[in-house]
Amino acid sequence: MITGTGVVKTFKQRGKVLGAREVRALRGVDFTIPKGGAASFIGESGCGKTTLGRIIAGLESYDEGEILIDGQSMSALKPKQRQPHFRKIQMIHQDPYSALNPTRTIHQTLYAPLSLRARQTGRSRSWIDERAAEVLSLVGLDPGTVLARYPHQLSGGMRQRVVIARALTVDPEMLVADEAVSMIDVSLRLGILALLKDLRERLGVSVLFITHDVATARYIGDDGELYVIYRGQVVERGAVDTVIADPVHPYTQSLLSAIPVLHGLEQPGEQPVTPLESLNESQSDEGCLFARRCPFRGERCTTERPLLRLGEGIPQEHACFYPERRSVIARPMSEV
Amino acid sequence: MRIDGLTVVYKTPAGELPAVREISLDLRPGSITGIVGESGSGKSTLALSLLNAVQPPGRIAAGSVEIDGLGDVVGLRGEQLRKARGKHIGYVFQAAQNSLNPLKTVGKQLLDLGRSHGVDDLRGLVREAKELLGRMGLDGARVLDSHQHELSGGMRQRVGIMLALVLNAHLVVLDEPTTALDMITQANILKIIREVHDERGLTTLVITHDIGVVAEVADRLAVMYGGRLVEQGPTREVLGAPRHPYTKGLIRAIPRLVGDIDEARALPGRPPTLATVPKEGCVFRERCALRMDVCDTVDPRAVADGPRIVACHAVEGAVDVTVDVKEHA
Amino acid sequence: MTAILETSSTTATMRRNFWSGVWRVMKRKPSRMVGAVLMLGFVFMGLFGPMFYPEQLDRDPNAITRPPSWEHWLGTDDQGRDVIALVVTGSQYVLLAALVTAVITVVLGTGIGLFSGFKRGRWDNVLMRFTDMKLTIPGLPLLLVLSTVWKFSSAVQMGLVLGLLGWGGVARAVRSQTLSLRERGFIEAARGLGLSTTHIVGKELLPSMAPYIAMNMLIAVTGGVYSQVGLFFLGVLPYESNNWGQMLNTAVFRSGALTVPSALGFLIGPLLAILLLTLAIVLVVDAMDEIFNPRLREE
Amino acid sequence: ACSGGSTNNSSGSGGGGGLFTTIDVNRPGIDASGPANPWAPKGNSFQGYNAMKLGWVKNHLTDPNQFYPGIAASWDIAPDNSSITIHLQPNGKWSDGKPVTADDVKLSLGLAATTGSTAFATTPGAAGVASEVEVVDPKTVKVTQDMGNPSSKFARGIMDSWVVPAHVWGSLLPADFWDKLEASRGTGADADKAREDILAIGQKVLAFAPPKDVSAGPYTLERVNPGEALLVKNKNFYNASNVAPAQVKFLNYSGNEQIWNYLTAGKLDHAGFTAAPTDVMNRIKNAPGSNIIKGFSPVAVGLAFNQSKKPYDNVHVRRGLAYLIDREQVTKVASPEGGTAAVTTSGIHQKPAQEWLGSEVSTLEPYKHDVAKAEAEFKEAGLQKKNGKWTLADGSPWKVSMHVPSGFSDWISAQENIKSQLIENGVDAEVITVADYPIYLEEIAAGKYDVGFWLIALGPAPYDIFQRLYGASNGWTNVAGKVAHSAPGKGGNWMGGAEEVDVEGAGKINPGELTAKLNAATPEEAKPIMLELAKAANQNLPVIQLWDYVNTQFTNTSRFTGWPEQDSDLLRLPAGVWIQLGLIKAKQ
Amino acid sequence: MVVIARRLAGHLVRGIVMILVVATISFFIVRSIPGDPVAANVQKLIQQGMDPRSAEQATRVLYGFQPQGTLWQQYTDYMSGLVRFDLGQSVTHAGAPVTQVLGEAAKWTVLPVLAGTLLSFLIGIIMGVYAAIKRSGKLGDVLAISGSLLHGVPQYVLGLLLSAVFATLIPILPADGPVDILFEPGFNAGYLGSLAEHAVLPVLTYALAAYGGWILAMKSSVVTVLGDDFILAAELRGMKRSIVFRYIARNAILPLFTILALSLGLLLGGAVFIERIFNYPGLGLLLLDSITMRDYALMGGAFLIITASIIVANILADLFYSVIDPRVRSGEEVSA
Ligand SMILES: Nc1ncnc2c1ncn2[C@@H]1O[C@H](COP(=O)(O)OP(=O)(O)OP(=O)(O)O)[C@@H](O)[C@H]1O
Ligand SMILES: Nc1ncnc2c1ncn2[C@@H]1O[C@H](COP(=O)(O)OP(=O)(O)OP(=O)(O)O)[C@@H](O)[C@H]1O
Ligand SMILES: [Mg+2]
Ligand SMILES: [Mg+2]
Repeated sequence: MITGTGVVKTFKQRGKVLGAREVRALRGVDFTIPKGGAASFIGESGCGKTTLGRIIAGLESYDEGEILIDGQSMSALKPKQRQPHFRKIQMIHQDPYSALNPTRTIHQTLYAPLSLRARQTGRSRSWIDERAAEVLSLVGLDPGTVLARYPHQLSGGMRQRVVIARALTVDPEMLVADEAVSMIDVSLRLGILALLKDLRERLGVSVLFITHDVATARYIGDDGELYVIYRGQVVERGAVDTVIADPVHPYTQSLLSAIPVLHGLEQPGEQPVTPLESLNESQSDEGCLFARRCPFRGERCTTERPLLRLGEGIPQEHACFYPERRSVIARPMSEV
Repeated sequence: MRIDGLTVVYKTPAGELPAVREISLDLRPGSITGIVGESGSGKSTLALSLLNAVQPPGRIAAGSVEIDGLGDVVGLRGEQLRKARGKHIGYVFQAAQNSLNPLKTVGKQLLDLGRSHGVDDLRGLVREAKELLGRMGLDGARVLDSHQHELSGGMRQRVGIMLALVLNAHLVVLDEPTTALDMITQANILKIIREVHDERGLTTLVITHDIGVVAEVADRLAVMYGGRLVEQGPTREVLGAPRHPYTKGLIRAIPRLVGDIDEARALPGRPPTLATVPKEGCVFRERCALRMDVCDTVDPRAVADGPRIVACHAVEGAVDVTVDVKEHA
Repeated sequence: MTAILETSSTTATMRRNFWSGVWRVMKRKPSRMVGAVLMLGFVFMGLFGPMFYPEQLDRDPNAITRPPSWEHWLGTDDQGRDVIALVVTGSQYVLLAALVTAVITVVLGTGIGLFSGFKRGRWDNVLMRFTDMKLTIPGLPLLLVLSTVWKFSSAVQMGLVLGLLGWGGVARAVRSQTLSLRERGFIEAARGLGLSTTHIVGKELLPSMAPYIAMNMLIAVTGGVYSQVGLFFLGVLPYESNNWGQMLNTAVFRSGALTVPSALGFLIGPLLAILLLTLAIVLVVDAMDEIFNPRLREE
Repeated sequence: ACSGGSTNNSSGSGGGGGLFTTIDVNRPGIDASGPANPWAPKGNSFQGYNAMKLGWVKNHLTDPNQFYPGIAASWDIAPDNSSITIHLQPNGKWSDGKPVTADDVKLSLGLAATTGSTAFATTPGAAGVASEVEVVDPKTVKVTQDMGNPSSKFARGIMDSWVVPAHVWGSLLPADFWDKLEASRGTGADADKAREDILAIGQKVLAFAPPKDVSAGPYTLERVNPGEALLVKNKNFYNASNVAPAQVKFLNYSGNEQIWNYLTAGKLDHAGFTAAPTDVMNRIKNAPGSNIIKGFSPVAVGLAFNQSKKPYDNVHVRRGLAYLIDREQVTKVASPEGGTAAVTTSGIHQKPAQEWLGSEVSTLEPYKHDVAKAEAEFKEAGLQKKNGKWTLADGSPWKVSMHVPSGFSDWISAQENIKSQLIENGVDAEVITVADYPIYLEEIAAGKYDVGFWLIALGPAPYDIFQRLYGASNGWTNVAGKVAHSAPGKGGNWMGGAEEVDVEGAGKINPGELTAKLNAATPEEAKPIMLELAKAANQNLPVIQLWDYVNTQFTNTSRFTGWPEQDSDLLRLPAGVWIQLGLIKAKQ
Repeated sequence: MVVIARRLAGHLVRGIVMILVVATISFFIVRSIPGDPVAANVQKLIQQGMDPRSAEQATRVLYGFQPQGTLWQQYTDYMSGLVRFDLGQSVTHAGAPVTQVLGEAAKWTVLPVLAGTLLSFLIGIIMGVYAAIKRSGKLGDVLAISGSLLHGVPQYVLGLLLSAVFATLIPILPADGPVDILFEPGFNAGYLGSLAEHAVLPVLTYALAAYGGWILAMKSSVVTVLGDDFILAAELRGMKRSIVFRYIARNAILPLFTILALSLGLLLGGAVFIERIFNYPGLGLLLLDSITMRDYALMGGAFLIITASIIVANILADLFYSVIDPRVRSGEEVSA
């Protein structure tokens, strides 16, 4: 289990000489991902999803807050000591091509972490080969044909599976999949999603899914939680299906309204929400971060920052002063 | 616009390979046609060949692209071709993000465009551009004064659309107009495309790999696979009742917001690349559940059934009202 | 087990494929073949050339700075020695120094670039400021000034100094390569998997940059040759054995090669050697460019 | 007493007009911003053209005190060298029309004292120093020598001085200058202070830039650019009517190869001595109008040994090498035109040697190239020959390691040739070039080299000739007429010679002391000493004299005539002197 | 504007620091040079016929221009002089200020370097465009290879070859200094003609040596720009060929301007060979001379000015770049 409380991350872009620009990527994010559970982060581009994912995977530092892995506080540890903990959390990159070293065969790619592991646990070389074949089979690849190949000889989907297999070599407790399917062909996407789901169910690996496509988030596991992030802040959080079906935050609603309707199959939602203006990074940080774009903003919104909370009889946590359920998503024709 | 038997080949070390093969497609005036296909299926190549702009080492090997009031684009050369571009056919680039000269303001590029097409009333052109931009929810004056890097992705895309339309082109080709944009911006752009299309009575071709996008905006939908058009028809009909096994598989593979998760299925196998597209027979047979012996050797003909056209041996047999679509070598 | 066997056999095939790819690239343009042959020629000349001549070259006090003839294809020098023999025997010093230069340039440049790009932070800052400064200070004038302090008494020392002065560019380039590779998922993944830095640098980073480094090395060889020949030519360096730069110097400033055409052969000898070496390296680099181009490997 | 040589008084047109092109080979790089100051090292004052001396030193074999008239029309030297009385050109004028006066001369001699000059040295007890400069009348100056430590070169020291106009340069010398100068030759704090002051004035003199070139010479400076200088005829020059060329163009000297180019193209009317390889020389000879004048040059080059190092401490080794090296061949390869192989090794240039030693020359061992003798000497020295290679007595390898400053082309060629000769005869050898001359000098003086080249026989004064062999480099110092010797390897004694040497036919002599004696000796007194020293040099061989330089002057007859004859005593003087003496005429 | 000013300030600070550092380095290198210039001068005078003692005195006067005091004192004097643009006095020039001597020489370096660079730049970029357009044909190959070769061959080889051909074999061009003295300096045909005639060979050598670099740089720049989407986009909008060409040219040349400024700086340093071969009395030759003459102050000054010119060129290049590139102008980071 991994939990984070009040995680803050600010990027300082080093100016040429004088002055530096600050980008507040995360503004105090709380999250909990139980063992074997699933969570999805969704949000617009630049909202901080990747940053949070990288922090969770130990690839990025954070400025404030606390991250606990299986109850162990990471801030309390020295960088070296953190490593074994973070190794339990493996990142699956968006671009499966750059995630694999083009100069190394799949065998070499898998061999390196396995031999490290073999050394640590005192296992033999043959174990390495067995295990390499095993993880490949786990992700649905035929070890015989794949092992000797170079990444460029594989399709996007296969590469992504290899990436997942590589992550599995260290027996992770959690996979962080950052836009893991967005660069994969439409017809193959579902295969990867199914694989992640399958790994969850079979190996008990928890999955953190980062995407801007809500629909795919749903496929990792409907028992998971959905975190809607807006400008570095979680604005809505709840069970996937609840949030999709009954979003209460206007931002969540506009995200869901933006999903194209499959006109032959679906009927558009009744109350679509369109934000008033597009995202502008430099706008003020006062009040609700979404206020300027929110068609429903009230007085409070511009002066006071709403915090994530439960209440008003709404099953999910939300950060909105005026939460209201709206039916925004398209419904299948058959249901109508 | 009528595309007829269009074949485009790329020269590779393994010889000339077709990226687009014998495609025939009618774009009805005033309609939005959407073409979907996976990466490498030849969408961009097709789009470029509509302007006779296939880049070397590619070339149009056969076929014609007839445009009302212009004739066969494939036959056009030099100045004629240049004038046709922009004035008759507006093109919105796949990576519209980068379709602007980084060193010049949008306004200057607009003037360049006007001069290129002999527009005398440059003021009028600017006015028109501002209007268009305003129509798309932007502050025209500010945008014209900006450099590319001062605009966000969505704004650039809108500028791209403006530049495609400002010379009153009636035929607009949009190649992946929303890729690399986030959901909300995408929704906005799609809305704009729809609205502008309606207002100006355009004939629009939208090319994308995302069925959702097509479903949202297009009246007609054409599905490409391995350089071939495997199915086309009115969007709602095709989505509601796909006939080609690929179309079916594709629709089934789309994750949905509601309904049973387990109904969704990935297509087996993987899409072909230029080198692995079968030379003869059905291009989809490797991944097809309905594969028959004939699929290995005979290219399925595109068979029309009312507004719908499908190229599949399996479907051919099932549908009896068949009308031959013109075949070109 | 089988996997391993298969792997090694397929790696062998891959390697064969690589070499056949190399062959294909070379064949595509005959000029590249010329380059490779020239290159081998120079290597051979540096290694074995001097063996074909007596340690003390034949000289003829009655035939000094003679124009080319059947006997002496490029004429004779100011001691009546055959110019070609001098070029060949002089190549050892030049090429050895150049090799040392190249090795040091590349080792230091790669090492510092890797370290800087990989560690980032303060060390990166310090090293890059230093590198910047090195790059700003013009090499030749610095060498001139240094040549008064330092006795470049052997080829190895010469190479050492040139190498120590020359790694800046490579370091810069390697650093930026490292920075860009770092951003690639596979390096990050390797870190996430807890692989050691040695592994990451040695097995993941370096091989990706190897072709690039190899090309730099070749270019550094030419750089090494030019600087030292240039210094000898200017006459600011003492010398013990003959080498191309000293030949140029003698030809121009002592034998009047720019005054009397009869001594021109003496000048042309080393000039030709440098020209051919440049040509060889240009052509080989041109070929390498394509050999290591990932697009080519895609096929 | 001597009196001035005759000037060519044949008045008349002088065949005037024309551009005379020449090059100053002694000074690389014409500096466009250099002042017209004869003392400034990069100044644009050209000896004989716009810079004048009292007289012009003749290239005499033995007598240092012979001059052509310059600012001085004639001069009387006291028989005991105690004074010189100078009579200025009666109608000598500066280019601005003012007459050249005795005051100008006195000021100039003072200026000379500040910048370092033989006759006005500020070191206590220096030899041949003037004690007084006296203006006798506006056209006469008398200079008296301090006879405490006289030198036979005193007159030369005076006559070989620049003269500049007092009305331009006068402000440089303070009123009490002559007292200061006097004081500076003493000892004690006052003298130190005086020397300091004079040094400071000297620097001002060196850096002084006259606002305009005021010259008493045949030319004045018109303009300079970094490559060239242009001089135009001075109408007020005393012998102006006999000066032919209307303009003189000075080219920039940046290397011999460039002069060769000019010469082969026939561009230069005159160029001073420039070493050239045979091929180049042949081309130069073939250039239209090319005229090469050769004459005496009081310099020779020797292969010097560091006798502190084995085996060079052994005279037989040195002799063996002398036999082994074929000097003819060396000269042919290294300096075929600029030198003649030394007939023997005597420390004196062959020509003056003949004058000084007469028939005695033939008694010297000629060290003719003879391998057998060489081997015999080596054996005598205890060297061993193993497998055709000579080794040291103890069997350790022997390599003759010669050093040479890079850029000295004839020296390098010579050493390369010697190296080949030695190796061919079983003596391993190498040539090591040294970055440049300053380093060479520093290191050779520090005793770092075994063997190196050393210029010797710098005539014509007898003392100067042997001072190169038996002076500071070999351990002897001569302070205020007192001679002292430092042990080998100490006090600058890098040649490592002993204080006394055994000379066959003369017994044990102290060559340093003998050399010091030459300073004040009359020619008659000098002769026997010269012989003893020549014998010492010949037998003891601190250096092997390789070749005697030949002064080669390049002229061109296409545009001008009247060039000096072969072996003329004008040869080491710049062509400006030839012009001012009225020799040069434009070709009709 | 603020961005540019800020950049300028930053550059100036860094430039000044660099110059001080270089000055320090050159000071200490120069002071540690072996070889006794005093002894050398004495010997030189002796060989010119002066007797040893007066030679010594004359030398002492001359070398009085050498700075006195302890090394540290000399250093502080040097540095404080530097601030006042005083680089000390040249010994070989009898105490003339080093700055004056350098100024005189700089003229003759700048003239051919500037002419050669501009010439090669113009021709190089034109041929570079050709090489890029014809890159798959024979002409492109020839241009590229010849470019690489010229780029690769050291300057002195070119200089010697040109000199051998045009000054030795067919002596039609002078190789002896910058101008014939017979012409009155000024704006008259004779003087300018002579100036031009003398400049032909050095300028040609510079131009040839630099030309290869330009053609390569321009080629790769054009190839990059040609691959940029906006060029294709402009074509697809039916822009005139001339306009498209301008788009290509401007975008391709832009990065070259930086190299242009840099190369101007570097050429100043590399001028040694050409100046030596053609006897052009510029900074390079001055440096060389000062080294053989052991003129410390001059040597240090020449080295410093060559380095400083590169630093200044760097700054100018960057400023120029920020003026012409709107991306930099507005403060956005652009990667080279
Ligand atoms: N290394 C960095 N340096 C500076 N700013 C950064 C850095 N990484 C991210 N940011 C900034 O932090 C913010 C959040 O970025 P992040 O990549 O986490 O967004 P994201 O939600 O993953 O977006 P996307 O959907 O585009 O991937 C952005 O404004 C981004 O510009
Ligand atoms: N310049 C080229 N040379 C060789 N093959 C090419 C070239 N350009 C495209 N192709 C090939 O042609 C086929 C079709 O490419 P195209 O760009 O039209 O596909 P697409 O459907 O637009 O794909 P994407 O969704 O990735 O944009 C692909 O297999 C591609 O590899
Ligand atoms: Mg992201
Ligand atoms: Mg495409």
